[in-house]
Amino acid sequence: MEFFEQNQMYVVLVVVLAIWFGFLGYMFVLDAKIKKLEEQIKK
Amino acid sequence: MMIISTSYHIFVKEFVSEFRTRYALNALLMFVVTTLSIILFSIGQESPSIDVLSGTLWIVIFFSAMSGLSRTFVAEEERGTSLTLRLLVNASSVYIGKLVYNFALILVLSVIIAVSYVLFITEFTVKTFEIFWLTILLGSAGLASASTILAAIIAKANTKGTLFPVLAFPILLPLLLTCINATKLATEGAFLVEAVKEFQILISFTVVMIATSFLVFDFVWKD
Amino acid sequence: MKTWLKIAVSVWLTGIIIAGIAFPMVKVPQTWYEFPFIPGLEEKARNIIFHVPISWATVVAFAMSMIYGIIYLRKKDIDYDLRSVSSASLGLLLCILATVTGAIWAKFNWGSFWNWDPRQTSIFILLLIYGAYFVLRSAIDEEERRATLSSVYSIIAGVTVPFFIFVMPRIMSGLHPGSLGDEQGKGPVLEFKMAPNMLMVFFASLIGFTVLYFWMYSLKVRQMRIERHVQQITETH
Amino acid sequence: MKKLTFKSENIAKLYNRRIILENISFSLSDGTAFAITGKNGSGKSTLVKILCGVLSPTRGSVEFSVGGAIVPYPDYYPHIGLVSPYLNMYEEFTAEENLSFIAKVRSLEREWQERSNMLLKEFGIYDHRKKEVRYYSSGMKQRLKYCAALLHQPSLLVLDEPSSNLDSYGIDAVRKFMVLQKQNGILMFATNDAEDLQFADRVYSIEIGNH
Repeated sequence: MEFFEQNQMYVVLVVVLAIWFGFLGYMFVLDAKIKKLEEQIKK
Repeated sequence: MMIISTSYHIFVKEFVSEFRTRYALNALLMFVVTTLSIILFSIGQESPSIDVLSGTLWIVIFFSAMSGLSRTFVAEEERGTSLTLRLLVNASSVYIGKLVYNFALILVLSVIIAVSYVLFITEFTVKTFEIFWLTILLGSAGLASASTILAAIIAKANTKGTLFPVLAFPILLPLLLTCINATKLATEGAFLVEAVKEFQILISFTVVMIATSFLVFDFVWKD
Repeated sequence: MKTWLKIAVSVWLTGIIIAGIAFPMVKVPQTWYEFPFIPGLEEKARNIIFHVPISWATVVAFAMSMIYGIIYLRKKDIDYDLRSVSSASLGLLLCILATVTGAIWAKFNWGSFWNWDPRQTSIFILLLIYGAYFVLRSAIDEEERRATLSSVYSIIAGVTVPFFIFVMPRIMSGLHPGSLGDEQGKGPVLEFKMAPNMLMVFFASLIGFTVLYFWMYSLKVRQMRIERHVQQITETH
Repeated sequence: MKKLTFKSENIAKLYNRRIILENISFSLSDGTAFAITGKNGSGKSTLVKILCGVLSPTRGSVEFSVGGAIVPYPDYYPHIGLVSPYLNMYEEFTAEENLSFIAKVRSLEREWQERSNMLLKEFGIYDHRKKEVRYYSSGMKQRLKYCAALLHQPSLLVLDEPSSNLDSYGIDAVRKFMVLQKQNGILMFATNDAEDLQFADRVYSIEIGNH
């Protein structure tokens, strides 16, 4: 925590990373759903 | 003025039916007694702040409303009488009848809760009774307005039990926070004019809720 | 969505991330790319470029979900329900992100992750509403009924949102800029006025994230449409 | 006698993406006894609910006109009497209270009391009128439903499975009112019973296999 107090720039990095991982996670879930659909269509 | 007379007959039917079966009333009174005694036990010798006490008062009212008001439409659906009712009257009359009945039920309940709260919890001293009773009255109206449409929604869902408080809490939160604030004002001995803003919020919440429900109730009822 | 728009929004947002992080902060800005240094906020002021647009997109997603709910009730076309859910599911993601980024910022500005500031409370309630919306949907088996009831719920929830704007400031003091708080809450944040160049980046980010939301939303809708179509085929055969 | 017409056009109902009913069209005028047949699960009860306006169709329209004036779709409930297994009476009320509630909510004229007593006698539950419905047998409940449906002298009487749950005495009473209804308005019933079908002027069969 002290590290972040002194290096404020990294707080911004954490915020941007949080958004990035959120979007990534959403993409992975969406990807998995579409993959499942593709398999269903093949059948 | 057909709609008023039909709504009135539905209200009377609800009332007599409740009186005969005591589905809600007995359970609710026990609920109130239990929660109040739990609060009394947990307070013990402590003297909690007035903020906490005003909050718990409305928590008790909220949860007893949740357990009582959810039955209005679920009971019709379970007994298979909702089809009968749908065939007899228009949706608006059903909504108004049930709304008024719910309001009466929750008003009686919250008055009972409020009186026993004032009597048994010595730390809870109300200085401005006008504000206190007006808050109870308007708060009950607000609770009934939102609960009626939500009860109609959950009556159509597959799992009914736990759904009601989950749906109702975020919607009723502005109402509850305002009620808690107004109750605090009453215990602080504020003048009636100081609570006008709170009452305005409570009244407009109720009006907006009833108007919106009135518009969408038909979709829920005829589904 | 047109391909050029997808490329444009990608480039656009990349530029915003670079600008938001790389533009130096100095006491007296001299050139167009220098942000002013605000005591108390310091480098954390850059968060505004990422946190606020996410919160904004949350509100857009919620409003879209409600509007499609209303259209569904009028037209009774299940496609509008698909749009409504897609928007709500994306809104839930954005709402979580807004809460998390806000909490991180709050930790280093106001001392703790959660302060029950009016706007924090509002976003928390929005989270509860979304949660309740999906709980309700999971509790109904039949498609048309699920669409109708969840539309009605989103309308009922939608009309209560303005009340929070009136109620919250009366109940609690605010820490966010612009809220009617007590003297202690004001601090450096209230005096915080954005410099014109920062304002530009901020609005560019607002537009960028809104377009990104629409892109992700259209992906989600397409996935749900195909899913429904596949179910329809497998059930009839 | 008022002139009645009842028309249904291309009614379809989808339930969870499955077609339950499709292309149901017919038109009726007064003095008709109309029977709907179809195997179990063919959607008879669903069609009956849609025609009575208590369930909305996915597609299609229903038109009901009384004396030349069209009554908009779900608002014609005052003209309809329905007996259906899905329709229950209030168990905590007596038969008399149930009927009085129905009469009041429907805002019937004062004579409803005589008619209610007449119906209770006809269906043989007059002696039990002061008993709460929860003590009734299923046959008695069924008879009470007929009293409730006939109380307001409906122009259109709709019966779902008319002779189910009834003994021969009850069936005779029902048949009597079916004949009466045919003379005074429209009678519609959903059944597979061969004896019931003899009362029908027209038979509409819901085909299976069109979905």
